[in-house]
Amino acid sequence: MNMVSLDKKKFGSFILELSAEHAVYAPGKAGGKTEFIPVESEDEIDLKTLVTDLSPKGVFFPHSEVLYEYDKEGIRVPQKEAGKPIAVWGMRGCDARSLLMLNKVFGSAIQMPDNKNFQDPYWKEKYDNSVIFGTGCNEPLSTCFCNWFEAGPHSSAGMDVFVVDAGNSFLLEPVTDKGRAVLDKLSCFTDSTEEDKTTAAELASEALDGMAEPMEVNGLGEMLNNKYDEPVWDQISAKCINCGACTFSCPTCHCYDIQDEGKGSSGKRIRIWDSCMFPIFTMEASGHNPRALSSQRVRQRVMHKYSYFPEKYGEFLCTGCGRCVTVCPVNLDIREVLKTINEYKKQGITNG
Amino acid sequence: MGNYCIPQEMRVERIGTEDPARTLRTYDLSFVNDADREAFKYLPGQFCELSIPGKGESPFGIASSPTEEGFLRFTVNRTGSVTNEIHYLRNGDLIGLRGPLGNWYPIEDMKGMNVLIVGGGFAFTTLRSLLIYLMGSREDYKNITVIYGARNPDLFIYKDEIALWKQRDDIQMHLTIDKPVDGWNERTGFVPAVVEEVAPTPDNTMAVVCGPPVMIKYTLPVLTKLGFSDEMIYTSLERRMKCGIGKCGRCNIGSKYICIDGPVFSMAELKNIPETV
Amino acid sequence: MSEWQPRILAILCNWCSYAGADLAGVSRMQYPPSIRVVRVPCSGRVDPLFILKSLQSGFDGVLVSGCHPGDCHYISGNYVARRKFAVLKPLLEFIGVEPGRVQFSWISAGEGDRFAKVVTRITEDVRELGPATRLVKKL
Amino acid sequence: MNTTDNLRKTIKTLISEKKVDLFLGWEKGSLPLSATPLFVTTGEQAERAIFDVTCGNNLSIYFTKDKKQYANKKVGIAVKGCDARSVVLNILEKQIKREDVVIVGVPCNGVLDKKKVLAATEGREVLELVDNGDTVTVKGKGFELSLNRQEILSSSCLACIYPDAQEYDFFMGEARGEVPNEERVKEIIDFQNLPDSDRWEQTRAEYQKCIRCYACRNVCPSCYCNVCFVDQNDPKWIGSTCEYTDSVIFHVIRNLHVAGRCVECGACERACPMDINLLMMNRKVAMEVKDRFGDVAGLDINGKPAMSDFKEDEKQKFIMG
Repeated sequence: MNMVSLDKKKFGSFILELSAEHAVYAPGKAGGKTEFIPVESEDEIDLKTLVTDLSPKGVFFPHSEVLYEYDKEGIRVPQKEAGKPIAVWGMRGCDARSLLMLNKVFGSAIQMPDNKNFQDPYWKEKYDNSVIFGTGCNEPLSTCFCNWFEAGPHSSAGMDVFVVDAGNSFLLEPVTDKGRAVLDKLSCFTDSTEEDKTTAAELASEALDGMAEPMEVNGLGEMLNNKYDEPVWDQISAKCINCGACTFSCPTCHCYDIQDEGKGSSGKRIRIWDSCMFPIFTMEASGHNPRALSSQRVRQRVMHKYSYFPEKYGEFLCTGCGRCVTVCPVNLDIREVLKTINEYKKQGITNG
Repeated sequence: MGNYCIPQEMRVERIGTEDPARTLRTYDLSFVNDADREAFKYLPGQFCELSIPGKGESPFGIASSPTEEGFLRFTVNRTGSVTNEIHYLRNGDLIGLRGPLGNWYPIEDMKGMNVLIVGGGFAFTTLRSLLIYLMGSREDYKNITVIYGARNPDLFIYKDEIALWKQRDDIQMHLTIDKPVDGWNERTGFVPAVVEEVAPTPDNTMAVVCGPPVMIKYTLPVLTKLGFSDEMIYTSLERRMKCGIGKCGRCNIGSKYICIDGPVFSMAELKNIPETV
Repeated sequence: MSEWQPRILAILCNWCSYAGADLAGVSRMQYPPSIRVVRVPCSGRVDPLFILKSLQSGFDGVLVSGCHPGDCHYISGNYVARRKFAVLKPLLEFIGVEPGRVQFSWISAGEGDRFAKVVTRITEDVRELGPATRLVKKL
Repeated sequence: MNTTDNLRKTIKTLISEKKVDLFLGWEKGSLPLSATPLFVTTGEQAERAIFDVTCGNNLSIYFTKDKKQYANKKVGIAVKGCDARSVVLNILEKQIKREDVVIVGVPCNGVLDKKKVLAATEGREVLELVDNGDTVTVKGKGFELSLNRQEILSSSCLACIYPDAQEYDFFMGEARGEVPNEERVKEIIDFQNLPDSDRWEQTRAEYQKCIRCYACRNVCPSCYCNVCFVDQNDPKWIGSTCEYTDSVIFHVIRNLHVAGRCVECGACERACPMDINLLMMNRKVAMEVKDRFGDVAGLDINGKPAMSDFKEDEKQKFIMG
């Protein structure tokens, strides 16, 4: 099965059909903000918004997730009923790629020191059976910089089905076998025409052309490592007030805290999003804090995204979605940060 | 172990108090389930997360050696909410444990070599594990030198065992405290100075350093100065580890996570990692 | 079926209100068995967090009581407390917590009868409101 | 001479005469809707300073960030009315010394709220903004709109009665004086007149949105405790999940901690990634503080923050008789 066409008039019935066997998530309004919410009908879906205010990472890595429950009897992992697999509609290229990155952390087997492999069961339970319908962006925003990272507004990496919004219809193209299988079971499509394919290709190249010139990111990690001890970090972080809004809105930030919540002898152990921007994040019980200064924490965030993570997993921990750029209350633009460091001439002064 | 997020149950078998102020206590834990005991294989240097429902988890180095069977030993300094709660435990109480986590001291490489162990304060836990392990097959190793410093005589842990080790002629024990105290017959002075004075020649010698960050920071250069090569110096780092499985991000330094890539690092590795000590 | 008995947390200052409660007991005065008492050194010690936390953990009402103005054992503790409560009470009502749930009073060591009256009144108020639901955390 | 030119000149003079080591101002940001803080140490940098509708940041936050970073430094700061009150509060609370700061007031006609601009453009991205005073022109791909300034102002500005710095060393232009603002409490009174069950439902719906990122606390110039009560773990006062009672309690207590100290600059609301109407509670508290104790946060440099003060004969009707 190749590219198929879905008339927008039939979008409602498509969603209904999809939700028969899937728990469907799509961008929608929740309290004034756009985020990925469970939907049951077409009306709840926001097809206009490009970059949702909250990233879809929460669908697979929720803000708070129960690891286990405990009481006098002992410990139990909450046994959920085997629910429907997750289907996500309308995930943009940046967000779909963020799932690939998170999957490297949570989904892929991490070799523990005792040679046993560990994969995060909570992530896998949701991600492994999911099917991602991604949508190409025809008019990227000025804050978008996905073209920095071997991807673009019409990248289909991380998606199972790639969707192009062609005005009156959606053009759906299976990317993975899983996507193909899901499409095969649905019925509201018509075959695509040659014209559709041309349209899709045109939209893709127009979208890419509309974006600003990317910064060269080859060797970025090495460049950052080189300037690790330079005072440029103080200059950059002077503005930052460590509010953490960037980390919470980021689709790839995945640091978390583990906390117990309960009453008396029963309760739950929960993992909760946390942020490297907070001084308490690394504070040890002894009172020693290895990253006590704001500049150290800003450096950690930048280094983790563009140097450490690539070193460990082979790709940048940034998709160029631009959420942190939009949300920052002091307009500390990550693109400017990288450019500033890049242009900074090493002075050979070490402050460590 | 299938899910590394889930603790197994342990029973408190013996509680020892290490210092007069009773802030340092040593706990021997036994396995509640036989299957857990069978599965639990560890080496000196590894750590565990001790878990108290309702309070949380904290990482502790394993102080017992795999050669001592049937129990795991941890020494707990009372500083925060979890350690406070651990100090309330009585014999027979249950406690959660996740582990063993992290890597271990290079015991295989130590065979046929002299070993220098440098420790400070209550970070001597995993070093005790190492020492007991080495003594379990003493003939595999050459000279063993131990330099152990504490702020004052009360703050040494495992005092009874130290007394026994001092009597042995196959271990050179050097104890030191920061400032002179009446009745103290051992050395006084900071660890780095003592290392400079009594460390064996670097030839065929492996050095293992574990202690508070400031001690590590000043001891490593001394070893280098004495001629120890970077590959021959190992140290155990400390960060606030939470998940223990390389995900939660707290113990991230450089591209490493201390909980899975460490806590034991050679000096050669540390040179490529920023922000270590 | 017997009448529903609310659970009310009474935070009493050590020097006046707690002694007042004591006097009420010693004098065998009758008041509803609805309160659980926490003794604090001074009403100034009462952090608004204590009050919210009690509501969250399921208390149907909270009573905070200290020395009469001018009688504070620590000279000015209850004056500072009064400012705190003067802001807390309208704010709680503003967000929609029923007015009767959280109440404040001054009771001296000699006012056992007043203590009994205050407890009776807050119990009636809370009983009228029924079991607390808002701000109660469901586990 | 307009405000921006005046401001640049003043900063340059302060720097060249060594009256200050550092000046905190605003410059044009990378996005059209937000200016960004500017740290001036040279006359050249002073040329980048601006003041317009995008300069929402309350720069006094930098006095309490990384404690004591400006110790032994003379710091100049550009302030709007609300920011000046924050600076005064910092002085009253001994975070900085009056003699170490040079306060430069700017005449403020309110700053924008990004989400209101976005609502006005129906979600279309703004690529350029021009502040014309009474109107603001925004341009984007294929559209240009002239917006009424009032329409896009931050809600904190709409409720503002002290647009000018009350404590300053220099003032850039004409002070507007105290603005009688009758609309100020309307929203609050309206809300107050609802039955309590409705109020609770609205509160719950509003705070259910909270994702507990603490951006509101972290951008707040009045929130600078070393360890915030939500971060304390022994005792762990409140849970960290998005459970709404925890969120409501967090915000109520945070409000009480800044009672009599909140200058209503709106930084929290503008920083909130979830668009929670945070200021509503703050303004209610400010109203109570004003009515009961006659105090307005940060207005009087010789005063005392309301909650650390008292009078013996205050109204106490709320106490059970």
